[in-house]
Amino acid sequence: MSAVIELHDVVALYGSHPALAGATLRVNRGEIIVVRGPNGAGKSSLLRLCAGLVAPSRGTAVVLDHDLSVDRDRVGKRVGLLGQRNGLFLDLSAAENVQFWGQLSGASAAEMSEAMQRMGITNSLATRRVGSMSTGQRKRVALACLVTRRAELWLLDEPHSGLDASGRDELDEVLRQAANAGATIVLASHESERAERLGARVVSMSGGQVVS
Amino acid sequence: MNSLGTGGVAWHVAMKDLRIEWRGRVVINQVLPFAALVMVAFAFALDSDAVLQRTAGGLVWLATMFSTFLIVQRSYAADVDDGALESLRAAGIDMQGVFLGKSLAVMVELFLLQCVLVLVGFVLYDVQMSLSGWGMLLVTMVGATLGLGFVGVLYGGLIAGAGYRETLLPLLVLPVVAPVLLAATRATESAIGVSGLTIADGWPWVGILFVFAGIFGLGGLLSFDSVVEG
Amino acid sequence: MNSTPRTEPARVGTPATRVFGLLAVLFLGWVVVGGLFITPADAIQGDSVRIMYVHVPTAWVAYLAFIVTAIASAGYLFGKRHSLGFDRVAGASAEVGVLFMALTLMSGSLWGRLTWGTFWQWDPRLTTTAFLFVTYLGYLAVRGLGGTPERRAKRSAILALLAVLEIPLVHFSVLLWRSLHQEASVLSSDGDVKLDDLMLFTLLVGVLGFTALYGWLVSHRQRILTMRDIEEAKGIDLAISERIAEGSVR
Amino acid sequence: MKDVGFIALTYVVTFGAIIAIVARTLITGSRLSKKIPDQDKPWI
Repeated sequence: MSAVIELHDVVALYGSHPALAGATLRVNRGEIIVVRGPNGAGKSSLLRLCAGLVAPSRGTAVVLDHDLSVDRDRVGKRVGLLGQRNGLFLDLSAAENVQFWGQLSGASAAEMSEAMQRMGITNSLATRRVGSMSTGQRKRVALACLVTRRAELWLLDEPHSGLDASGRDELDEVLRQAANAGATIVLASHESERAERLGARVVSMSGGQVVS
Repeated sequence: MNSLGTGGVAWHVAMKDLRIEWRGRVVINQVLPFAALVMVAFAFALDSDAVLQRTAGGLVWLATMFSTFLIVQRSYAADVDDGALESLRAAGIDMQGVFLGKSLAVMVELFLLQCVLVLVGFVLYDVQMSLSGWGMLLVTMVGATLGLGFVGVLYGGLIAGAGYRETLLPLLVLPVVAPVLLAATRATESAIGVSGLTIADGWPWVGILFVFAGIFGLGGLLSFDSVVEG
Repeated sequence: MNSTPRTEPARVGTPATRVFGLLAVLFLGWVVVGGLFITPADAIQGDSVRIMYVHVPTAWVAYLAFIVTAIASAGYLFGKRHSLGFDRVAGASAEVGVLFMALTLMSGSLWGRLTWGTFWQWDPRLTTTAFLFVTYLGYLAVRGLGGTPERRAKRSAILALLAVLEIPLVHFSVLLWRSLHQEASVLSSDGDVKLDDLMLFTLLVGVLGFTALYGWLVSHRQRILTMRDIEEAKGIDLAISERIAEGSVR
Repeated sequence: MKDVGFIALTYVVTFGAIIAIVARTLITGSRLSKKIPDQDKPWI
């Protein structure tokens, strides 16, 4: 299996503080991996690094065959980072949001409607304003945007937070499907019971390092 | 991955912004009445046809400039609310395209707004104009719209990256667009023929408008990526 | 001026800044004494020429400060190492520039009241100066927006370079604007000043003194900005370690 | 001296502002300087 993420002893700074202090991690294609750890352990920084938003100041970091210390600007196109905010336009409908992102990445109309179908965004939900949707529905719209963008690597920061039990199960189902379809998914989370349901590998972070 | 070039990105971003505006109709329902109100207020305050006719050009441009602030703020509010601008940048979307697209959308709104303001101004202040005067006014409107749009989007992006501060935009943009205000006012005055000015007097000012737009359009293209990142 | 070295308890000053401080005190002392009491009144302007001894040097320093800000910003943006030192010099220089520009506008309008009979004249130079002042107020406001020092540096450096684009445009358009209606005739009294040797000497001393003061202020304020960044970074480190501690308890 | 009020005002405001800023710079400088260890100060 080919590696999608290959980090070796990576240090990344936030200001003068090391947000990552020698992190080493390997993630294979099609894998779902849950990164666990307390607040401030470096989970978000790990995701931001993999998305090409933070430069590694030491160590080697290769994501989707791009060496991050050389061309991290080009990783962003192939990666979908979903943080605390969804990056949606609240005044537009779900379908319009998906359409916007799809058009920017050259997706066909069929691809867009398929992406929405996979995320369970159907008829009435599709035409609703995103601003009037629940947290879980917004997450699904954001994920549909990732699908239309054909993001190969999904980096999700606490995607389960703010969702109720059924919303969490739905999300897990969606993620499993996406992984089957070939996406590689890295989830940051501070709860571990989701990992089992997802059939995911779990690694733990602490003090800016991957400890297990 | 057949992602779009700058032009394609610009087009889709502009369509998206215009669609959001059409949904909310903030420009139509709030900015336009505000600008028209400013002009009516001037008519009341100055209360003299002779003075009004002489200052009509300036009043239109003053109202336009204030409206620019509102339109630009509105344009970025939609992008910043849920972190969409950050996402665009993180997804490696061509930021020059985003700059051009946002500028285009702002300019379309601004131009339509100006058309209404000019009509309001002419009715309220009873201004007469020749055919070539109308021609010059039209060119002036285009030039001023380009300049105001580029500067507004560029400086708006600068503060959008840092968590939007509404009060900061006028402070930053006002001194920058002063040349646009002056040039557009003088050009409009020549178009109307105020205080002995002729059409020929106006062309240098129109030239300034386009030079200004060119400089800040180029400046925006070159720096927008870094501007939004900060 | 209490910028003498001995008032320095805690090592912000260095021998170089002390030289600047000392020169500033000596020269500006002469400006006050000489400018107010020793130099003669001007034949045409009368005593109002005394305002020139502070007005002209502060204007010079204000422009110098903004040029330094622009150059330092370019140094930050185009330098290979993106050294924050450049950014802090740019910021310190803009702070001092805004102060001096405010003083220039103040003394200029008082002088204008005496000479032209009006506090403000919309002539090209005054108008450009006023816009420059507002521009740099905005620059300082943007510096205060927060974020990491790197972000602040990049954002404000771009802003400073945009100001370099803006100022000539403003100046040129105001110039053209005024020339259409009225010649800036009032300003011609500016050129009527016949300075004798002592007056010229005082003006020169003023320029040197205020420039020395500028050097002193910028080096001190730039060091203060450095220390602020360090202090803030410590605060962030503390907040992060608190968050980690709090996280591991749970 | 003619117009003594305006001229005095110019000098008082100019040098008053400068003294105030210099004083403030010295005070913040020494306050911060006590908190920051000397090895962090590049100018020493």
